[in-house]
Amino acid sequence: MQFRVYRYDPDKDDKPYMKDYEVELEPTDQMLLDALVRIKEQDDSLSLRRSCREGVCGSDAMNINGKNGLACTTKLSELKQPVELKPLPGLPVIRDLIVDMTQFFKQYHSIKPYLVNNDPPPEKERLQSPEDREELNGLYECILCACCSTSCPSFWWNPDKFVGPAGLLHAYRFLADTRDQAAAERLDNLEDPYRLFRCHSIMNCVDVCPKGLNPTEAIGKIKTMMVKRAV
Amino acid sequence: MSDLTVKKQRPVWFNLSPTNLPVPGLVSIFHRISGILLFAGIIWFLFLLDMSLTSPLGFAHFTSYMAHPVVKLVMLVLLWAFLHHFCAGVRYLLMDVHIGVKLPTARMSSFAVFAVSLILTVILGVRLW
Amino acid sequence: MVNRIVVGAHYGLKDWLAQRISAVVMAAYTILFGIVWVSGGPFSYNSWKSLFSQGWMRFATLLFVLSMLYHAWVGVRDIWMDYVKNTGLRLLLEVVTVLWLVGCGGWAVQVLWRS
Amino acid sequence: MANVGRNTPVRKFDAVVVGAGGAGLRAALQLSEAGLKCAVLSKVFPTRSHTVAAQGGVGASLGNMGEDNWNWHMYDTVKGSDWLGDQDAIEFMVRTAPEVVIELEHFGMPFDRNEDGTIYQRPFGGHSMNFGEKPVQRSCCAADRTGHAMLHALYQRNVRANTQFFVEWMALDLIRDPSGQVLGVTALEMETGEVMVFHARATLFATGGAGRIYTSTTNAFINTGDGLGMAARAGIPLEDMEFWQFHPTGVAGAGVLITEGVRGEGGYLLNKNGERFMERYAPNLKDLASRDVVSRAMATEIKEGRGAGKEGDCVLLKLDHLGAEVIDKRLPGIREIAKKFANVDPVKDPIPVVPTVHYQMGGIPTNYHGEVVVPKNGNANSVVPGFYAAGECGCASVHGANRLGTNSLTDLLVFGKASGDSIIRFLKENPGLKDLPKDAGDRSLSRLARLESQTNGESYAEVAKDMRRTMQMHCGVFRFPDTLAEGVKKIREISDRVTRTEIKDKSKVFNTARIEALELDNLIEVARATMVSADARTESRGAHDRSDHHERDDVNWLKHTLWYKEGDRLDYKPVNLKPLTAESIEPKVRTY
Repeated sequence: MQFRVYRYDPDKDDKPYMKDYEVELEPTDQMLLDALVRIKEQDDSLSLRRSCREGVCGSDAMNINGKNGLACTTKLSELKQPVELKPLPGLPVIRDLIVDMTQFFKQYHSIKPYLVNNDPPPEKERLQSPEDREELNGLYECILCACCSTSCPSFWWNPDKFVGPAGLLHAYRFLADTRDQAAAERLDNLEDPYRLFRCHSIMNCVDVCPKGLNPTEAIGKIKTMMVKRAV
Repeated sequence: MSDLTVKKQRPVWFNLSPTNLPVPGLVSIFHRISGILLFAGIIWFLFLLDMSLTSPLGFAHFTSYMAHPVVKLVMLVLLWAFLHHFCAGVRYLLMDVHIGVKLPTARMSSFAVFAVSLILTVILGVRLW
Repeated sequence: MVNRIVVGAHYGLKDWLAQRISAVVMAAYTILFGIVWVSGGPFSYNSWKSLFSQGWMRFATLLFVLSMLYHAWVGVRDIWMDYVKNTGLRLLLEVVTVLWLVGCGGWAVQVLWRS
Repeated sequence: MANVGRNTPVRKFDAVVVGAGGAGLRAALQLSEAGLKCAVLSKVFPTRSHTVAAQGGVGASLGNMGEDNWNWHMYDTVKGSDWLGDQDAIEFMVRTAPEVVIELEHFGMPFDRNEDGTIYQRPFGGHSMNFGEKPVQRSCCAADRTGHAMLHALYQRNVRANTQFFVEWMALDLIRDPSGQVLGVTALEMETGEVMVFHARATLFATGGAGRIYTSTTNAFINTGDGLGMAARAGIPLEDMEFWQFHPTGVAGAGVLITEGVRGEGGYLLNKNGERFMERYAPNLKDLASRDVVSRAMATEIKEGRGAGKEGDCVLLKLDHLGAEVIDKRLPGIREIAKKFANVDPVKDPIPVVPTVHYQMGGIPTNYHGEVVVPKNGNANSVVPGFYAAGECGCASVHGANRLGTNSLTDLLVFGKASGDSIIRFLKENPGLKDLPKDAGDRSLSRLARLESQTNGESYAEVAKDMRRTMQMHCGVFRFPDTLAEGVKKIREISDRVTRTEIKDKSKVFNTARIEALELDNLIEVARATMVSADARTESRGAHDRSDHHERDDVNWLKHTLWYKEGDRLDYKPVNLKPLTAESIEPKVRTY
């Protein structure tokens, strides 16, 4: 099977280039990550992040034939050859397929991604009805792989100011949690022309999310909460 | 520490090829392009409105001006821009009230935006010509 | 690097909402205009002129123009925000945009209310 | 590599935590909230740690679904461990479990709920009511993404507590002074290739397991036993390394985990004749018997020609009878995995599964405070000052010869927190920071220098492959005396080859070849410990099943193995059968 991979090692390369690989696959090699492991056996200088190989840790996000996705859950049989692999768009490349995710996590941290409840904790669990818990479905499953944010043009142009789909999905995860008491501050934190309102419902994020989540929908719900608060 | 050891500016690539853009993304970028065209067209529309409403003579000027093929072409482009912006806008308004935000519907509605705005452009364009 | 994100230019919602409301106004006007256009007789100076001399039409058109100006302002500003990274240049472009739109608005009023 | 020299930079901390999975994060939280200056090192961004892959739940006798109490949980855990677990640690764990689960809920963990708003609990393998009578609902879960939800909640709480993370730093070696006290670690910043000394008054290892010593494992690529390798190189023994849990339900071929929660929710296993074979092996708990029992039953079915699939090398996990609604609500991740990795939709078809290496019961020996203990001057459990271990890399030992499902998450919460508390105590009692020994960074620097200058060596990937193959062939579900003996020989040869591995890539920047070669140094210690310990233990207990000694032998083998790297030496220490307050649970025949 044929691959074209983005290569860049600041230690020796002036600028990035595409390198071709031809790999013999075993019948057990189902996913793109399996093929990348074989390429690495040929050429140990190819660098990429990977860990759980089952789509739950979010390490091996990359741009596959023009679309962001996880190498470990992308089936080889569904890929057009030569498979073109590039790092996630819009983030600075450290090396090969490894990008610097500082900006992405900075935005995630900026939404205060933790439950705030200042009541003294009860002896037992804080009660939550199954219906209220259901509100968190489609939100808490995010694996922070950055496929969404790095496919979002608004995030490309303002990564320092726009929170991006992943961060906003998490923001809504806490806004939607009946146990959280910081809704007002959370909305204040986003009431800004850049932080939330750079989202133009382009929906690239939804198109690429390997977990099938819908940041656009979550962002819409944040906007509705804001309108309800203001009007 | 890493800040000190980074000698070179790290490269960044942007996934700009329109062939990589999903249909909802295409609707969005055309929404922006059509918006820019309409913004530029505001002054021209005002000029036309002014001309057509000044006097019967101005109106005559206006009709002959409008008959010019180049003007017609510009008009056609702006007509498309308006219709696309209109249809896409309606789609966004619906999404703002949480209608059609799931991926399959969003894809379908994007196709619909392109189809409806182009069909309307053709129909109105034929009338205009 | 100091981890600092400056937030709180509290006009995001206002502009976003205004853009939606102005869009609805313009959409309504467009449909209204379409109906008038289709139901009206042949297109002539007199019919055209008399349409725009009616009070309600002037009022509706004025609303449309105002909506359009605000709508265009937010939309164009969004574009500057995305693509122009230099703050000084962005401010300049935003000022020019506002002045331009205000000028257009003035002209529109003049066109509509010229007897 | 220019930075390999004597002038390695040093940073000082109150405590350094190696690993940012569940145990590391829980401990770090304790330390940060106590206002200590604490560094957390992790090879990956914290939410990518392997805790994220835990599915079925965390065990705690909350009693939300009916009667339950810690005595029952304790009995199940001791019985599950095949009496190799230390009963003081087990009592401590099961009694603390409800408290740490409730805490986690307060941190924001999105547990599933019952109608009355309490945490939903599901049945799980080996967990029973009234001392083995019938299954109990004890596993607190968030759909089938409990580990993911837990890891994120813990990370988020650490963000709130301003914990200082060193992300994509790989710890290389433990620093001990001549008295044996631990004074931190050396570590490599992956992005730059720089080495730094983390000089600390207390060091906690929470580096997780080492399933990557096997070919077929549910474990992530990062599970390379780094803590165990570092400890072994520093002269610390590894305890009970012969006990490796084979999870009954790994997706055939891919090795990806299918939670026991599937069986907890009512799924069951079938052989090729469509027979629910677990009824024969465990008439009482059937498919919810403990994992070693189920895995052996599956391997027996396959061996005796009743395996399903084209090659007859798997069995089938049926759950379609649960209905799409239950599957989508309680097991959505499983449906996703089955579709992706097994190409079946479990709503319609059964999933082909095989027993797959999953969890290491052994590890760095600790007491129930998370303090690392080694035999010294006649005391089998003498504390190594300044050194702690928690989570899968530690061995308290609560899992003994076989871990119950859900007890791993309980383990990492309970002992993560306990070791954090122990560190806080230790730091209060021992204010000053002892000087670093002169040779603090030497071992790491020479390892790096060796890799840097190695020529005509073997590819690290080839050697690693041979190691995994050897472990898989010689130390599987069923173990045979001759293959074990041969395995010891082979693994020693491979161990030699590891000292001559070569990397082609010499770049400083994010050199993953170097990382993998360094990981292999750790893996091979774990592999050797496993093979040598397994070869020596001539009985069958829990996950360790020998063809020449089918029975458990409490007379000779009711004891923990301790393996020392130096000369592959083995030592043993007694199992603690005396709980803290409860009555001792005396060994008896184990049936489910």
